[in-house]
Amino acid sequence: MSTAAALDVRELTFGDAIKEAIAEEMRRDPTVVLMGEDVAEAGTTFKVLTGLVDEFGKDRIIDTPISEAGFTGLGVGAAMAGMRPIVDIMFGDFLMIIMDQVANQAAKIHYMSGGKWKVPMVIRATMGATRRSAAQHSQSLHAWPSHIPGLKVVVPSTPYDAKGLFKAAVREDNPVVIFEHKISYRKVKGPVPEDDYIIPLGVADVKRKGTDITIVALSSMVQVALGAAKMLEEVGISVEVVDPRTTWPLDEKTLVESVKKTSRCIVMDEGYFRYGVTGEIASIIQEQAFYDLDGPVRRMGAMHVPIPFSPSLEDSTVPSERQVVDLAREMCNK
Amino acid sequence: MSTAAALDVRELTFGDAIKEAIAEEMRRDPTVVLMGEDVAEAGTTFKVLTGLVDEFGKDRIIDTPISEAGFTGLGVGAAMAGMRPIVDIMFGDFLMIIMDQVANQAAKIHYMSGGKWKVPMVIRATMGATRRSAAQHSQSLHAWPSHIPGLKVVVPSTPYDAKGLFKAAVREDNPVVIFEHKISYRKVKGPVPEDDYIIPLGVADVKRKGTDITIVALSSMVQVALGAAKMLEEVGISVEVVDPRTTWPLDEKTLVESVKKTSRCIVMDEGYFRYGVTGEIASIIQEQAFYDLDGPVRRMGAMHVPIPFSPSLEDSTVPSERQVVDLAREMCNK
Amino acid sequence: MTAAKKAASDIPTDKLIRLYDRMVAIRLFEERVNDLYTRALMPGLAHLYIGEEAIAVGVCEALNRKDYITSTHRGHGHCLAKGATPDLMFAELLGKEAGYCKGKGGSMHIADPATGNLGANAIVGGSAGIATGAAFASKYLKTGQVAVCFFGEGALGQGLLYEELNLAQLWQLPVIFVCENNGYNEYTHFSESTAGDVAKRAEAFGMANETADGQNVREVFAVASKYIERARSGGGPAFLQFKTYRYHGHHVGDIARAYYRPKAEEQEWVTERDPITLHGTWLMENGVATRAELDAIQEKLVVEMDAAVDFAVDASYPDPSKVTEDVYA
Amino acid sequence: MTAAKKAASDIPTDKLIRLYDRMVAIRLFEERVNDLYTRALMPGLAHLYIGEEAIAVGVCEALNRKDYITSTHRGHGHCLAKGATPDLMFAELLGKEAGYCKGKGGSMHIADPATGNLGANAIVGGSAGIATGAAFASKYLKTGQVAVCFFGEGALGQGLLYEELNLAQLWQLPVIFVCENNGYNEYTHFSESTAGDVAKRAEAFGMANETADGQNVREVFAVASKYIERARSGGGPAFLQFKTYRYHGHHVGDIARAYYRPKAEEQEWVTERDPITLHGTWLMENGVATRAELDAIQEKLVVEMDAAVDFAVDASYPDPSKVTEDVYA
Ligand SMILES: Cc1ncc(C[n+]2csc(CCOP(=O)(O)OP(=O)(O)O)c2C)c(N)n1
Ligand SMILES: Cc1ncc(C[n+]2csc(CCOP(=O)(O)OP(=O)(O)O)c2C)c(N)n1
Ligand SMILES: [Mg+2]
Ligand SMILES: [Mg+2]
Repeated sequence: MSTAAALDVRELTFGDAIKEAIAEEMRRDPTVVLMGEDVAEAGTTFKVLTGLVDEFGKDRIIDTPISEAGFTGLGVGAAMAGMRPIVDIMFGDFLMIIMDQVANQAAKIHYMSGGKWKVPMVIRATMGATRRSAAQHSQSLHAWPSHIPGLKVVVPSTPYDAKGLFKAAVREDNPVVIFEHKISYRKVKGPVPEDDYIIPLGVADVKRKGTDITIVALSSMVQVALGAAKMLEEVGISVEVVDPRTTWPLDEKTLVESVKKTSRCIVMDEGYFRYGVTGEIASIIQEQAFYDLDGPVRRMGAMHVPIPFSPSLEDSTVPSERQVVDLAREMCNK
Repeated sequence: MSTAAALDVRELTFGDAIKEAIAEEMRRDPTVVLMGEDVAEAGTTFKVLTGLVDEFGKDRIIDTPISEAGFTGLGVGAAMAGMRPIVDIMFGDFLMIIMDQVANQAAKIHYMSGGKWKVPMVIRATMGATRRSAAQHSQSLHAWPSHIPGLKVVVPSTPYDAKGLFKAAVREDNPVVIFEHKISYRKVKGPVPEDDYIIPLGVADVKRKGTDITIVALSSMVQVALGAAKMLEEVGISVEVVDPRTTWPLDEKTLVESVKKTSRCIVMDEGYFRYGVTGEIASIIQEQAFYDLDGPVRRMGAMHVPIPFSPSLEDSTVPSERQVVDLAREMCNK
Repeated sequence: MTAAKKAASDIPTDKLIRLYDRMVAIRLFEERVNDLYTRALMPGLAHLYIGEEAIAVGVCEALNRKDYITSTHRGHGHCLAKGATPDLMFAELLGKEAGYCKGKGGSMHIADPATGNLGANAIVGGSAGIATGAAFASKYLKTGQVAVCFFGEGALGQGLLYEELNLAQLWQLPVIFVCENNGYNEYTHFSESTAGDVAKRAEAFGMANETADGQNVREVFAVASKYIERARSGGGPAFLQFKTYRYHGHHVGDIARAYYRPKAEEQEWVTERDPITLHGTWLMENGVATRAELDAIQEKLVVEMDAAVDFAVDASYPDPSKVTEDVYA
Repeated sequence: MTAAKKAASDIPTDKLIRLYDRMVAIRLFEERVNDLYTRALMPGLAHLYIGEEAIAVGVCEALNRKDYITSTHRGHGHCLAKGATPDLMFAELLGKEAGYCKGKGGSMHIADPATGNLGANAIVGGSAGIATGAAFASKYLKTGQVAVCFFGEGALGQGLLYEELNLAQLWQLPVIFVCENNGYNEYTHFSESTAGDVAKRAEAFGMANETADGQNVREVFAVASKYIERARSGGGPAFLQFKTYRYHGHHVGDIARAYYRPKAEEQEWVTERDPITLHGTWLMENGVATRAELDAIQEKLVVEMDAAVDFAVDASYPDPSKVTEDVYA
């Protein structure tokens, strides 16, 4: 089980854990500011940051015009000039508007300048479907920044991880894109220590120990994998759930060791299935654990369609516990 | 060998094959226009379209302001309203500026409208490094659009394929992103029939038959693979080179059958190595040919760094024939 | 302004009545959306157009059926004003197979080729290029169609809009940019997000522009007619700003609004500036219609809207197998 | 204008000489770039600043060393004017380890924290946000630094610029947007890409702006000084347009230019409007310097530039193993 569950501490929602991480880092470092649309009095559209403006004021929790590229680019310059800005991209779908500033500018400046300039900034974006928000407000686009050298990409799945990883991201001297799963904001609760802890980027976490099959799951899929693991236990299949927590840097070693032990692997993610993160992770595992594999590494991702509005259509686009159970049983012939 | 080499026809450069495809489609269909920066009298920065404006005039070969997002969005609307625009994105790196119009708009409009609106447009972009153009003018970003449902993505490697695939793209009722390898424009020559032929999107081509190992190579990497294949022949390794030609739709069947036959596979591409197209293709192959594989599917891609300017650094970022030879020999123990 | 007032006084009677009829239709439609949403029958988000009806109606009544529009997240009014039927609209809002987009688009993506509706858009400012491109096609194909791009003042924050203003003016395209300035970008007053004077955003590109009262449907119609005909006859694009107000929250769930706008402000617009009340009163004062006639319009529409709601509620959801259809043409 | 002329006449002698010195330095540097490139010693592309020297020099001489600039693909002049040394510049252009960016950036990406150079940028308009952000940090951290964003008029086509103009004006940031209008976007005259009057692009956001002669270094210096001090003292941002001309091709390879601009036009600018000749003549006519003194400056710089070229040519390329360094801090 996750490092946190061990400790016995108060429970926070995923959203409150992120708010606490931001508040702690802003208290610690006066150069940290957060900017985005309706982040101040409104506390973001998701009400995740409610109250922060009261403590830090409008000079540090900054409402912006609807100019995602504009304030992201501004964040890059501010980061180069001595600050640690956090830019808030309400819906991850809007990353498409800011990719030049993120991937052509922020990601490359340190390298292009021969290591002279640094861009210590955090781009926080959301991900996740099933909110009936349709094709332009439901995507999980973490595969894109994961493809770009110079960026680090965080996909937390639990409140404990969210706080520790977010704090690490703020202290990073590199641009970090963090994807927050919208539905987890309120739905996922978990133990979160009140003290100041950091989870280094690039360290996977075994969310559940098991012996028969490894499920590598990211972000929202960790909960699905854990749910499926319970059901599979009843049919005698022991599942190990491994959460990379960051797609880059990627903790290949932990993933590969788990698979070498269980000999079976499913990689699951909520991003579009094709040319997404499961392809990279599954390839790495078969490259490094091929001779220990009992069969091919299998993958599950969002159905390769634009995300539909109608409830009768949308739910089927995201991998379900049922589907995981069926696939795992097939792979274990049980 | 490729379908074309069989025929005995005049040779064209990769660039001229594309120009011919565009000219033929513009003659055939008056609703086809091409717009971009310096495409008219200048014939593009790469001088690939020289002369087209003389035949079609400035109303159909249209110089635009430096507004990639602006004229791409305009292209989407024009496509919906009865035209077949081709938008020209000088350097593929600039795709980062237009992704919202390509991936949130063009890609989703048909689906979001329940199939009522169509977006028949072509986005032509370039790719490829080793031109000493540094980090913002050398990228190969085809992995991004390949991840987005609703788009088709073309990565031609020969003049013959370029003409046939481009013509097919113009006739498509869906948005198609075609990546043209800059260095191939002049460097790669090959037979191109003068007649009006189409290569359907989604059909791979076996560029070279072989029995010991399959190299799945895209775009610029096809030439590298073929070069390596010659060298490997000398050490008694028979290489089959398979070119998917389009990343989406993807001709899984041809790829998998080749690997089932040879039992070994390398997937190579000029895009960034991590979370790129090789991950998806390698995963598919190990999923479908696992029990025929002699060892893990191996991959080669651009080094995972921003592309450096200095010649002494840049060349090493792209896979070379030498590296392919070494890897293939290791895999075949020869 | 006076020119517009003058033109407004020349509007024929049947059109004056129709302007009223269409505004009431939108109002009744949106009231039912609010009801369906609060009864948890409507999934997703609902951004109501109540209070802004005069803009969609005044502009779309100046367009032909074949002319194009692009709409926004707050798009129900635009779609209805351009000719969409309430039953298929409600069906789409509820995610039903019978809806305009087979349930795949929902509230923020209503699209309908039959009425020239290129689609509502959930990306703020995201349709500026689409509208400009439709105008480009109209000019290239010589079809005489005009395209209208509706957007809220929040879209002034999106760089794409300026690229399109430049292209439209440079190439003299028949596109009208209609800025619906309701004073707020979600929960932020537009003065906190917008530097300078909005009209100057158009002058930056030498584009014809006019600012008018978005609560006066006759003025909107007169101003829109003037620039639409100008565009149709090759006079080039225009930028129109209409001052307006949304009575409800940014979306239905936005109830406690006091922290970003005063209740008194809301009250004033609702009581003093309501476009339907204002136009109704004008119709009666000018002897164009009697209270009874206006009530009759309302009753007719209530029946139509209730029937449309019933149709949508009874309609069936798309079969899950439909999820993979329509990805590619 | 007259205000600027007046201010220009108050420039102290040593500054007047320095303006000349810096322009000649850039001219000599670029002539050597042209030579290195045509001798195939320089990889990639070379966009020469020759003809536009007065802008970089006039503006940067009005800045402090700690002030920030962002530059463009045509950036050698900006970098030198802000204080970069020619030897490390040439070394970078040739892809040598000793270069400003260890050979990783090249001609289009010279950056140097020591002189406040946030970096040249190969994305047209791509640095508008970076400059605005540096100004944001300066205001937030109360460091008193001003940021200058250099860009060609082609960047007026990029939407990002307008988002930054709005943010800069809205938040009153100490950033100066310097539009170098040399009349061409690559091979297209800017009138074919730009609707309306450039100065109005700034007025759209209520931003202070001025248009001046980019070939008169004293005027550039005077205008720049005025708005830089204004920004430094909390007066907010400004947009300055300087009319200028590039003598050579868009890049060194662009030889046959007749199809996009007349030879006579080039000739006129070179002979009638050369910023170095004009300022040199003025210095002599006003008794500030003699021909001999100006020649001495030239000779001193020739020696410095030739030594810098030798340094760069002799410098070694980075070891291939360095390719994986500096990806992450
Ligand atoms: C690019 C983008 N950024 C942010 C959002 C989230 N969002 C939806 S509506 C809205 C406010 C829009 O304000 P305005 O344009 O004035 O339209 P109004 O809601 O007032 O009608 C925002 C920020 C979005 N949909 N797209
Ligand atoms: C976003 C983007 N689009 C296109 C290009 C290719 N390009 C490089 S320079 C240039 C022309 C720029 O013109 P201008 O801004 O006036 O600068 P000038 O070259 O005249 O100094 C273009 C189109 C680019 N680098 N970036
Ligand atoms: Mg608004
Ligand atoms: Mg220029």
